Amino acid sequence: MKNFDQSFAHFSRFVARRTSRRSLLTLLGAALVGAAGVPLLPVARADAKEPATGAVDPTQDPMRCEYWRNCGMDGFLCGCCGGSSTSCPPGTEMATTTWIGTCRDPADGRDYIIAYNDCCGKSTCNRCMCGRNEGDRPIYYPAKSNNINWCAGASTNVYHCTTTILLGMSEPVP
Amino acid sequence: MKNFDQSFAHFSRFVARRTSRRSLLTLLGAALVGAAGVPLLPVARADAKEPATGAVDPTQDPMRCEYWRNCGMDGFLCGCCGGSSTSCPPGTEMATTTWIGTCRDPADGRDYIIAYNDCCGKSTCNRCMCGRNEGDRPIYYPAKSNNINWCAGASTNVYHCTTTILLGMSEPVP
Amino acid sequence: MKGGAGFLAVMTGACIFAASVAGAGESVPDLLHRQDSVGKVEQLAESPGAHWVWVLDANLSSMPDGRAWLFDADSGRSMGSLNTGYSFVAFALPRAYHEIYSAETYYSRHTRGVRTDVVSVYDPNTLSPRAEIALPPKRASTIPRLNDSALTDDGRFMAVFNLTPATSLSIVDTRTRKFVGEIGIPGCSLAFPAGARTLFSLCFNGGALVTELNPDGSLSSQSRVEKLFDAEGDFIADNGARFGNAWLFPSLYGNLYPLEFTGKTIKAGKVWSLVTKKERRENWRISGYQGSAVHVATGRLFVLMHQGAPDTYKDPGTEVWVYDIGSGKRLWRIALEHATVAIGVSQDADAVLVGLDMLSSHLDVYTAVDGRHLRSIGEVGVTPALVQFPWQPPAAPGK
Amino acid sequence: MKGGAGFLAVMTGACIFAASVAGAGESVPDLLHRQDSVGKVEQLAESPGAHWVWVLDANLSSMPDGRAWLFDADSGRSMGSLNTGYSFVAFALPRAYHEIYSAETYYSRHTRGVRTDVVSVYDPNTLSPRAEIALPPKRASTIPRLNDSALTDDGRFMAVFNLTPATSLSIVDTRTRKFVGEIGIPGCSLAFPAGARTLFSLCFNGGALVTELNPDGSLSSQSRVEKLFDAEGDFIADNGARFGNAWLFPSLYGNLYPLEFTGKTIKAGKVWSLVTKKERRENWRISGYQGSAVHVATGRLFVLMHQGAPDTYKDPGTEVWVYDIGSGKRLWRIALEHATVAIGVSQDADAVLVGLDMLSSHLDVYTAVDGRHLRSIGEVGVTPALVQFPWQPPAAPGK
Repeated sequence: MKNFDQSFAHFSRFVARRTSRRSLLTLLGAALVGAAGVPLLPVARADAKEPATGAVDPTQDPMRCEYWRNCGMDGFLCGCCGGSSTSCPPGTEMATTTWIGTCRDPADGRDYIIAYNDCCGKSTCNRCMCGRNEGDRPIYYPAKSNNINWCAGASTNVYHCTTTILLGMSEPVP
Repeated sequence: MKNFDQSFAHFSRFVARRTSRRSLLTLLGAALVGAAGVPLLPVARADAKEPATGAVDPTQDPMRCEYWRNCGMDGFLCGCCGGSSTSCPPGTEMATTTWIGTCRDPADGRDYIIAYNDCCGKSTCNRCMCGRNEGDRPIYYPAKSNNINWCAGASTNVYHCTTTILLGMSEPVP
Repeated sequence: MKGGAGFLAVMTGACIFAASVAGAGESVPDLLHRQDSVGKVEQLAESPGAHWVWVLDANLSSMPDGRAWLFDADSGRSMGSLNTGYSFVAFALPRAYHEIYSAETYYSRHTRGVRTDVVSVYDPNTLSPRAEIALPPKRASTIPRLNDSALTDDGRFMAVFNLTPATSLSIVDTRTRKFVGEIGIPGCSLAFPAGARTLFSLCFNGGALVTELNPDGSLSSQSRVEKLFDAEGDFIADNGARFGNAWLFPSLYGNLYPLEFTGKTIKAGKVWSLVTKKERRENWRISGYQGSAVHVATGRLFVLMHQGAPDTYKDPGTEVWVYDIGSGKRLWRIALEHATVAIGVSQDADAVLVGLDMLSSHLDVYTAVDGRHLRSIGEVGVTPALVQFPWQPPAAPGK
Repeated sequence: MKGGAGFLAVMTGACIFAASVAGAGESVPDLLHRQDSVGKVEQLAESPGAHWVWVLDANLSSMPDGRAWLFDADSGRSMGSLNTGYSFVAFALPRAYHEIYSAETYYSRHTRGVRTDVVSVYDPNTLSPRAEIALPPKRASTIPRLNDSALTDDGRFMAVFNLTPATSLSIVDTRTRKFVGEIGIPGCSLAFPAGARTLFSLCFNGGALVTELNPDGSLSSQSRVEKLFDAEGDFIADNGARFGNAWLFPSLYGNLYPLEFTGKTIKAGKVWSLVTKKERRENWRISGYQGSAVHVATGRLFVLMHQGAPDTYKDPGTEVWVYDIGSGKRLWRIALEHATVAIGVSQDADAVLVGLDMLSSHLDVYTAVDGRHLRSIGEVGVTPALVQFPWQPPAAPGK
């Protein structure tokens, strides 16, 4: 409980380490105005089976806060809640609106766009709290703010945990 | 939080230090079968203003777990929740059914019957947890069991905190 | 980014390809090579693993938000959770585990307003509600005890213990999804399955009340059996372990009381001691909220123990003592990793013993055969107090 | 004691006299000498104390169970609590404190089922619900910020910030107890009172959107004001402190941005620095969820500070720096007892400063005049994040 409580010191939704890549966000924002429904891409699904602990480099272990995709994470890792870093736990629903960060994968040195889709519909997971508070902006700047429960975009706003969905490669920094 | 969590190690409703005085309980039980409503006695009301901390003997400080009336306490002291040792916090309701213990007041060396009336209708107070687990019996012996939420006898079974109502002097031990 | 509401949210998925192309500098195949789908939700395997275990959390600091967590004791991973309302206690799990039954209480304003009691029926694969059966708003609110509810051995009828403070059982037909009726059990509490449509409740006077249901779940008959145990002196725990046609209850002073049910009634089996005279003098004591478990196939009883005065009989345990039920012989003692309020044993041949520390929120996993500590799983709830293994072996022939 | 349901419960009160007499061995007068009444429930004084303070707890580990605790900062005693549903943020408190308004979200099954958003109207003396006003189920779920809701200066209309993720305000008439309507605030968020029936919201582009209501609460007019602050560089906090006809917002790099409202619009006041160049180099930084407060009568501004990189601008504060608003001069620095996420100042002449430590759940009380630590109150919630003083002095003449 002590660790758990301390983790709340940084509980402040949706942080991103590098937020200088605004042009893509702008583009996405512009492209998606008015979009609705749950778009599902017919691409390869991420493996839901993840190691409980990694003896490997922590930046490559999806169960750890240090995982490279978690650069913009602020919440409970779904991999510790019955889901995985890319899937929601049974009985929850993945929010379709989200805050997006750009994270560098040390394995290939490239930057990727990560969407921090919340899983919604069950009470807070309370396991594997992971907060990185870099690049955060106040609530009045929602696209960059880690203070919002993005289950607002789901059919329920009950927040459970957060995934790290790799959307694609980021463009180079201008 | 640490102290709070540890307090739950002994969270197990309604203990009593001395439960050998069964004859009076039996009498009360027999006398009150079928009683209903909220009986209010026109006797002196207890003072709701209590010291936040006692420099005095802790057995005489209603804000402390060591208070003599708390010998059968297992719950949150209402004096820490907006009430007092004999009154419920604003907006709650005092349960009319209760587990009863017999406590000795060191000040006069006499034994008194204490009713541990729960205050009901708001979520757990979570302040001043006080558990004394002596004389407890399993659930199948409710009159002596500290494992029951006695808000069962109120209009809501939402448990908030527990008072120590002095009902009167106990008869001598047979 | 220059106005309007669109900047607020990014719909993930559909448009990323166009966006990525616009990003330039990388080829499309590269981009597609690493890309996740959006909206994936896990489901569990059709059949539970033998070492899956539910951890039941009444959440005593925020009782409207009860939860249960499913863990795989082998990998240490969480499989998912259920939210179970105010003053949650435990599930009733059918042997086939095709459904999960949960007696729950809700308030329309979480801590006030209209109270609604239900049996929620959950899908064990999707961990979603499948049905809801209305109950009279009377279910007992107690410190968690597994037998606040029970399924009859035929798997069809669920009994929910009520305390208003008058005691009764609400009977629910899990097949028709209907509340059948309420059966008074005056002077008695809890519900222990004891036959196809028979349950018994423990009574304050040391007896038991046997309740038999008709095939439609209505009351067929009730009978009281007196003097099964001493409710005043060497009283038995209000939690025990099932072994065939008996429930085994450890007692305050370290004896084991088997309550055996045959046909429509119940009788006291031979009482035997869990402790030596020396151990009794040394105050070795029963422990916890769920202080015993049986591994049925090997006929072994696991009892949670610690040293302390009689009044500490619910304090956390420090050891598990293992017995051969047939001979009453103690086989070995297991030292526990954490102060343990609940133990459980899986029913497979390669069984695990689990112990739950409510204080530090740990689930400890041991081999049942030699008590070797395998792993500890952390963050298993706010005030987790009970465990339930969903997997059960097929019923033995002739049962 | 020998059967029946009567043994289960003891009705306290009415029959104790007979029982006591039966007890014998003591005279009746002795018995009556010490006896409490049953059923007493406290009420609070008609008017709040100047040092009463609400601690608002979103209960982030069990969000359906939000709470608020009222403390007397002088005695350190709790006065009572309110239960405030899922994802609670803060109250809207009228100057007269004749009622408490609370925007709340409920689910029929606590974490699932039908969502209901309401403004609960509480009686500040009995801490009981007095009325409930239905809202569209859209209210924002955010990390607590006081201005997720607001009352207009005339005390009549409450604005509730919605985020779906499109942003809007739900307007509620507290007098008629009716939801008046929803007003879009695209690109902008939160609600700050700025006149009798005027509110403004902060916008992502560094501007503000001013919303003026008609006397019936419907939308009268909206206007955008651009370039009030730099939303990208030296951005202002999303929490500020009211001082007369201005809201004061500290910024990332330690400047103070006054947003002044006059009539129907808003303008940027003179920006001044909270830190010296040396302090800025030493990374002295704004802090917390509620990082500033004003003592109106003396014109003093209290700002929560700590040392850290820009990204730590919401980390807990270690000091409070006190300024004279008129001159912009720093008067003194106060070292805090605990890591503090929220500060507040009472509005009386003998004012207290309070600081809230979410982690260890402490409310620390200091004198506002010299920052002397008076006391620390423990166990003030699960994840308490904001404070509100209910007492306000009468409005100044001419306002």
